[in-house]
Amino acid sequence: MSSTAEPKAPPVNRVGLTVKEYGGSKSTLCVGCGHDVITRQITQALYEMSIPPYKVAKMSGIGCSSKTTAYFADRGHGFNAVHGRMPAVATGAMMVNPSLLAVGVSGDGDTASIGAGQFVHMLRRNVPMVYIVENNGVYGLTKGQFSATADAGSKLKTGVVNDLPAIDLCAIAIELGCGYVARSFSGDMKQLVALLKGALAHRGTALLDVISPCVTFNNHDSSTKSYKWAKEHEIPIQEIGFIPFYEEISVDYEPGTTQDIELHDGSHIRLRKLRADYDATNKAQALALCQEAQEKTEFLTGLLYVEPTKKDFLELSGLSRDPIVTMPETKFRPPKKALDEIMESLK
Amino acid sequence: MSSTAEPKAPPVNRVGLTVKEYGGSKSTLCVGCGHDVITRQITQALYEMSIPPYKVAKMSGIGCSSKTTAYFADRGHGFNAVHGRMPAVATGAMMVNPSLLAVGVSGDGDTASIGAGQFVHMLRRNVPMVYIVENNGVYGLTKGQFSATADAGSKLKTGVVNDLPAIDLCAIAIELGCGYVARSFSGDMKQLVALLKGALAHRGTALLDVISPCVTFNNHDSSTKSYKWAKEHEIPIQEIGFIPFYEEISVDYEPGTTQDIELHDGSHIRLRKLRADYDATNKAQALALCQEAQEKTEFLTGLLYVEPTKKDFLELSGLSRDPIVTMPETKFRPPKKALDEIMESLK
Amino acid sequence: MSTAVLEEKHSESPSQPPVINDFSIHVATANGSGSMSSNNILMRAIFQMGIPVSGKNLFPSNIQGLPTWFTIRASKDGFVARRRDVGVLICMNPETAHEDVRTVTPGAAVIYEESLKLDTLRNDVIFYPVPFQKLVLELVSDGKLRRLAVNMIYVGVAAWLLGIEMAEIEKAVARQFKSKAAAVEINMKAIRGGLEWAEKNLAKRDAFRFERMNATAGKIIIEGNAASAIGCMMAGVQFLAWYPITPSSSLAESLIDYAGKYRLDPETGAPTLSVVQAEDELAALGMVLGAGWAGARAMTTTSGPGISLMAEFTGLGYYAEVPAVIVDIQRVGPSTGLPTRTMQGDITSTYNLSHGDARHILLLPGSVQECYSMAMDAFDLAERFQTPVFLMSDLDLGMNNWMADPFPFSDRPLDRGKVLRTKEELDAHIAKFKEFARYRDVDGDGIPWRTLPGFIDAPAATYFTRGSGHNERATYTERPDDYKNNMDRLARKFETAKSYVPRPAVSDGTGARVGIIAYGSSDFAVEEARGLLGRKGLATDYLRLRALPFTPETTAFIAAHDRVYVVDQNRDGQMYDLLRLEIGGDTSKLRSIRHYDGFPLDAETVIEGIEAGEKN
Amino acid sequence: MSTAVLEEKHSESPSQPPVINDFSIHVATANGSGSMSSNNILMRAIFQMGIPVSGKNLFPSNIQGLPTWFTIRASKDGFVARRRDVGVLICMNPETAHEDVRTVTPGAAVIYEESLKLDTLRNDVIFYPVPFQKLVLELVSDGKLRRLAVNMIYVGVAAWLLGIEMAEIEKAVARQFKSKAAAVEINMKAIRGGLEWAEKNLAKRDAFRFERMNATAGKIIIEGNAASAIGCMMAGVQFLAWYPITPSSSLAESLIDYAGKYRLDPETGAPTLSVVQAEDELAALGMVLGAGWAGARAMTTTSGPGISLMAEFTGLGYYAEVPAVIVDIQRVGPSTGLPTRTMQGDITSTYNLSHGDARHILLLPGSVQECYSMAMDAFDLAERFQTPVFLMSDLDLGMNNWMADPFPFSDRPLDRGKVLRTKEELDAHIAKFKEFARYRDVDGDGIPWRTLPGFIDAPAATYFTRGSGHNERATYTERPDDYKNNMDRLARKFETAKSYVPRPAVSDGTGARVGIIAYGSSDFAVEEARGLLGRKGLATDYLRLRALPFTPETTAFIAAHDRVYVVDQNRDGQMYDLLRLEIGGDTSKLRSIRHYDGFPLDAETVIEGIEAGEKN
Ligand SMILES: Cc1ncc(C[n+]2csc(CCOP(=O)(O)OP(=O)(O)O)c2C)c(N)n1
Ligand SMILES: Cc1ncc(C[n+]2csc(CCOP(=O)(O)OP(=O)(O)O)c2C)c(N)n1
Ligand code: SF4
Ligand code: SF4
Ligand SMILES: [Mg+2]
Ligand SMILES: [Mg+2]
Repeated sequence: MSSTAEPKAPPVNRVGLTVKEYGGSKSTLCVGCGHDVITRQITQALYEMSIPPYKVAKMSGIGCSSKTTAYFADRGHGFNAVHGRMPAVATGAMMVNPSLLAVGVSGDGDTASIGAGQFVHMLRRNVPMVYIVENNGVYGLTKGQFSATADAGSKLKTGVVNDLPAIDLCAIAIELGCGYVARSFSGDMKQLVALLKGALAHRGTALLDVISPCVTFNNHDSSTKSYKWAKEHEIPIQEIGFIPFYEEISVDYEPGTTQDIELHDGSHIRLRKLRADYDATNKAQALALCQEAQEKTEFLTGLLYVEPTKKDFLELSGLSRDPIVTMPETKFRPPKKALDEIMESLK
Repeated sequence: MSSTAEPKAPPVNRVGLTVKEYGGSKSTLCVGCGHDVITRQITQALYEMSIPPYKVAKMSGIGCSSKTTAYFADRGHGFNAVHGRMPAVATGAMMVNPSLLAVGVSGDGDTASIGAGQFVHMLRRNVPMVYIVENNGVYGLTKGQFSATADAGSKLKTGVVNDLPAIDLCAIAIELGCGYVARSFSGDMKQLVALLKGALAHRGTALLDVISPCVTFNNHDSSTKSYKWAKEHEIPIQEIGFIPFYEEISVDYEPGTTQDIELHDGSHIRLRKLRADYDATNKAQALALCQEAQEKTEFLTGLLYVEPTKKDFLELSGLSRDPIVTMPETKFRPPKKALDEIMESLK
Repeated sequence: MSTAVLEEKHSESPSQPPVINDFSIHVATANGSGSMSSNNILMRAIFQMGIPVSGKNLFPSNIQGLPTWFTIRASKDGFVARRRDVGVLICMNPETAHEDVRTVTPGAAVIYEESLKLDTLRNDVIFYPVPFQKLVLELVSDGKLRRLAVNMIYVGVAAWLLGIEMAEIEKAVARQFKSKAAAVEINMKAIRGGLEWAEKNLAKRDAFRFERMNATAGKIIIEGNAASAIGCMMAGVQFLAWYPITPSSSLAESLIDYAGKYRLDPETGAPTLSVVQAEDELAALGMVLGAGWAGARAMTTTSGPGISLMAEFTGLGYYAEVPAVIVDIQRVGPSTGLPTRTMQGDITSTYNLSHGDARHILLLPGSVQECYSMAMDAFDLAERFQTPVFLMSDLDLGMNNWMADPFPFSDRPLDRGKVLRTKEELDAHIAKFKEFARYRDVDGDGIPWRTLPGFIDAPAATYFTRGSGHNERATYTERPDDYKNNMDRLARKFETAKSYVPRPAVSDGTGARVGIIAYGSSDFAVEEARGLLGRKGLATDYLRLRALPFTPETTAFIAAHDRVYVVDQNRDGQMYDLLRLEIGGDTSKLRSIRHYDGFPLDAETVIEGIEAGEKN
Repeated sequence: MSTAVLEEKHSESPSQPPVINDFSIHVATANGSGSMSSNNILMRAIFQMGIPVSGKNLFPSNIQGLPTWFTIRASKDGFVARRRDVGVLICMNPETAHEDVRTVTPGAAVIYEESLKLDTLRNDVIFYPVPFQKLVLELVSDGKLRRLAVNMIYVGVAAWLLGIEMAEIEKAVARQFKSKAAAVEINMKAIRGGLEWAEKNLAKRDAFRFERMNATAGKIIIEGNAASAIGCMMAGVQFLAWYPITPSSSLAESLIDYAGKYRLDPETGAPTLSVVQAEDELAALGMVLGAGWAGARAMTTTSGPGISLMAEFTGLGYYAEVPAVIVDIQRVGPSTGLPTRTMQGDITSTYNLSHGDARHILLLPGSVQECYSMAMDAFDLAERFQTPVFLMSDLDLGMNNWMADPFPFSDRPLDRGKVLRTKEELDAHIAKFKEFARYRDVDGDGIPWRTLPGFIDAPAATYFTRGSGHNERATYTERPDDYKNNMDRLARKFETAKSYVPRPAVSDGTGARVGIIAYGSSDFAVEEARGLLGRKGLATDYLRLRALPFTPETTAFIAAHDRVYVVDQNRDGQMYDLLRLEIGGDTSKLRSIRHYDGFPLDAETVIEGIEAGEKN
């Protein structure tokens, strides 16, 4: 389509929309906040994947990060839940209308602190949704206290030091069998947009733990969640390519150095290994990698683990993909005869 | 002492108490419930460790398992909290009185379902306590619904099948850096009592995930949490010996086949390996082991991971071991001078 | 034939006047001992003889070995409330035997295991020692089955003693064991054994017995939770999230059972009810709000502790205006309290659930019929008012056995509320009101219109749902006027609800000066109390509340009487307080009767309360 | 010398009567622009001139870039409530400039950035255009510092315009920047620059100015949260568990700061306050209960959403009887609501927090002094009554700047309640009462005795704490009488609390027929309203509630007046309702005044409410 567009007219995607039409309201975050960068990548990915915006269900909790669902795809509905409890709300919505595409945005406090319990159970259920953690190691909206992903020993501007170990959300997710686990950095836009596209094409929970510096409260030099630190320490484990289902895929790649993963919708993820013989489909390797990274405090980014064929919560629950909310009343309202039968049995 | 005791008199331990004096009120659980067996081992371990019972703080949530803290050591205080929230209560108690020895008993529903969030944060903080999960894969007290540790595919008597994967509490604990992680079976009393003693001597959170069959709701043949299944499938990875700090320890053991771990109080745990070159002090190996066991649905028991030198939450918080609750008022009530100083600064 | 035998024996019995079809049988056992089937068989058989019955199970909060009592009340006049006096006691639990005997009414019949030697305890009751253990050894060869079979023996003894027809017992047994031949046979053998032994060895000396009547034809026996489950299913519930808790689990579980049979897509065979066993109640309500927001009829069911955990999400549902049905099967609180005892203790906290200013619609079923019908009402109200609606049942209503007429089918169209489902509906709305503004009160009733995610492919259709400040267009705001306008509209919406909620059930116009106001499971005891008071010459009018907010009938009723007694099954007189706030002005004619010991309310308590009040 | 200059200029100013030391300055900026220091300096300087001031920060729920307003109210009579009319407006935020100008009172002085060209908007106010951007370029070389420095320029301009003494401004600057020479210098340079430019280029034409007086000598300026933090520290709090939430975080954070200095063990240097940043509020209260059970003075601090999450644990604390102090810095609810706006919206839900029958002690501080003193009371009450006690502050009180006398040191001995700490105490207790029974009311006041885990090495010392049914000996029970007795004792205990909680502050005996009842931060507006009403000839008596449960003074006060206006900062008239329930009988003399737009209450609202009421 885009080829046939007027020279002057802005390019449109396969559903005839411009990238602008995937935008949202104006951000009220601090200038330079990592979250705004991620918002742009989400917008871009939705556009490039030609997702009908009205099918997008934007889910979030409470926090600066959670606010960002208002800043993209305002042609889709959004639900800003209570703090730390977005997974439950998303689960309910997707179980009655799987035709929605749930894009969840949360923060490290919203997910790892108050939200740890729901996070664990969302992963265990493999609820179909993209779950993005905009991870800055602090509670931005409440003015910069440490969250549960702050690294041990890291220091606030106020001098307060965090003594507790960080929760590694990716490791937890892999352990709980999540089928798409990635770590990225808001500064690495190319990688991030590729990972987002893969996540949008994945069926089941796709977790993206994205380091997203808080410029106001946690971007100083003694911080391990600052732009500076992340830029200096990021080690991508792969170069990530995404080939949508509607595109030809070239078969010419060297199996040794490149891994090709087909997703349930026929899209492919191409991983050019930067780490010799790391197999992103091997759970044990993935766990070991996280473990190693924790010990060496390495900042490894990329698609840490992928298992595209896992059943999602709908399949596990034996539900059809035909949304319950759009069924005709006749299908969910039993006839008189059903009631009579029951009454008979109670006489 | 016990040697000097009258021939007829029952033996006493180093604090002059008989095992009876570590008992509690009569159990109201079902005849044959695994939990009652564990209660007996806890009683035995407390006795053999010569722990002054009045120093024992028995913590629990809600469930058949959580009731059992009333069935041992009634010379110690007990706190039966609300469902799934025992870790928080224990944390508060231990942070103000570390001279207590917290023995927590929970269930798989209490810990892995409603309690997942607090469980994660207790582990992250390394709260000094023994945390025992009496794991039967179901909610016993509410009549046998599946919990989050029920294995995928397991079936209730009613025919209901569990489609979701089980949460592996030990793997989560190891991932979160818990310093003492063991899995056992209420039917394996010798192993269990040894693991309990080690846990009582450990400083920091000691997790014991003990398979404890629910004879009323989950002990049938299609259950993977039944006595039969556990007996048939248990594979101990070590033979476990415990040498209390006050006993001579023999140095004659072959390093290759046996691992000796010294705990902070000077006690030792002797692990005679039944699995060649498994190093229980190696986190990566421990994680890999859990992973392997999950894949093969093997029931591996023993001390999966131990790291006796980890700082507990008190040290991490910079608190002294001198209990805040027993300090004289003069130490926690500031003098007039302090207030005046503050008032000056506000003028 | 046993009844024949009975006749003669009775002729021998002493002079005390016979008590026919109007007494309670109290069976004391230990839980997990399998006595439940025996008790059901007894109750069923009496019911099949055409005699009105109700069955109450008083069970402990554990699974096996602790004392349990099952009370079967037969009442020719159809009274079903708990009754303090016990006519027939069946003593199977050594642990409680002595206290059980002490508490029965003089003249009661006491059937007990011989070896317990209870007959020395009192001389004003009639003892029937039975060698249950010996008998079961003779009657049942298979040792494993004896623990259960022993309970069948007392069925036989009771049948003989009270004149329960064996034919009906056989029917009941067949029904109980779904006519599994083997089970039926061995149990019938035990029952017959008991009966025959009693015929040979006992002489009827008490006054209690049953005689066939015709008051139960066509009726059903059901627990309130099952009734609510049926109501939810018939209402077309599409999503259930729940977390197990006594006494509400059985509601979720029977809904799941029924749905497994009656809620499968005729074409695909796929379930049309989506069920999630949540990790806790907090998550359960979160899921329900997600499903309700997405357009489903969504519900959860819980009890007090769950209600407490739902406080924050309930506030979100109220303020963001998302439909949800929450069933509270009330038990004794606060905290864990007594999980297996009944109470109406959550009224105040639920009515105001959430921090900040919030008010919720509460439905107050007073019978199993209403557990069924109000479950349906709840979904209509939740969708109509786009807010959480609470169905306030309790353990007595929910878990005990009640007789009722078969539930009527409702072909009333579902009220799905103000939803714009299609582009056409949206365009029409915009044509009429210029734009779609999620929180604008275009109709003047405080209820705005809503759209559903993923339904309409049009920019104008979407809005952003949030628990923080929002204006009519659902955009973020901190403006004082926006906030106030929105809160005032919510108050207006609550006003509108008054003309939609179930009206109270009023029986007045008798010219009585004394009124009674009660709700929920108190109805049975209150009706019985009114009857007895009437006979004592104290006429009373009665208003049974069926919902909050209150409706004008209630204020009118209070105005029309000199003294109005408000019956609460809680310590703090929770409904009494809400009523005082409702009528305002002079509240002194309202008086509070409170029952809160965990047992179901009985008529005596109501009578004592009113008589005490009428004295002063 | 600048003031001299001022004098002449003033002589030129038009005839309107001068307004001295009695007007509000309204500074409109964007948050995160660093205007806070400038506003503090202004407020401090005026304060140091001996003029009573208060400062209110109206900020958005984000971190940077959205509109913020800071209001400094100077009042020679010491009134500190919010005031609707604005005397001086400093317009630094283009986004809101137009609306800001529109809302000021006629005759107001408006300082604004020249380029905004606001002077065309109105002709009934006096405009002072200032080229802030130009000036800052000249005055500050370092570009990075300009964003902040520009705010200092308006300090200088205001100083000239209103006659704020430079000497005091210098003091305030030194204080603000903890005399960091560099910072002090560059900021003073900007201020002087502003002042000098104004002297040269502006002519004073408005009526507002400051003149030194002597009403603030020895006084402090403090936020309520800091005051409560000091109170908690002085009360010897030993355990704090908290989860960050606006507007309560600053209480925890300043407590942590102060404790870091004043709560270290003199010998070991170890902290004597143990602090845990919990994973959420549910866990926070759980930890507090654990610590309270272990014998510590334990607290948490939160706001509405946290209160909702604490419902279940609060019920446990009430029923298992564990001391806990819970501070609720109320914000606008329900749900997330308006996190940075003020309200008294949690009264009903907190008073009844938890399912089942529960009632809690609420303390209602009405000033920063009481934020301090009641924090101390809270711990005494919590330990005396072995129950959760709530300190109900709000955002206005907690986060705004208030003038006060220095807080008095309290050498009142701590009330640690009925605790048996030693073997000796236990033996004495047993000698006196035969045994130690945890939940027995041996003293008749409903308050039982308790022991602490690990304190006494004696079997008789221990008991089992549980939220399920327990008898006097703390053993599990499901007996109706045990449950009822225990609940009745808890009610008795709550009765006893009435003679321990802070009494209301009453000013009456004037013979006025009209009474006012208010609580918390409403006090400032009510006192001002009474003054104004008085001048209009309407005399009022006033009772300020300081705690729940109510005490006899309150009923007496209501009885003594014809009409009593109850002021609530919430929609539902929450305290009005509790009062109606308290007095019972005829409640018609109580009338409700409700303010709930998120702004602090102002005197006009109270006056309008009363005048409206008095008309009918
Ligand atoms: C129940 C509850 N507790 C506390 C808060 C206050 N609060 C709002 S956002 C937030 C933390 C946000 O941190 P994070 O999720 O990391 O988001 P960020 O602002 O860092 O992007 C907290 C504690 C709340 N809104 N609700
Ligand atoms: C908030 C709350 N929700 C639900 C319950 C009901 N409940 C009591 S115990 C229990 C589960 C117990 O399961 P588990 O922890 O595995 O213990 P078990 O009985 O199997 O030993 C539940 C759901 C409760 N007491 N509180
Ligand atoms: S405070 Fe931090 S996280 Fe929040 S918007 Fe600002 S930079 Fe982003
Ligand atoms: S129900 Fe199961 S878990 Fe509970 S006591 Fe009985 S056997 Fe044990
Ligand atoms: Mg964050
Ligand atoms: Mg269990």
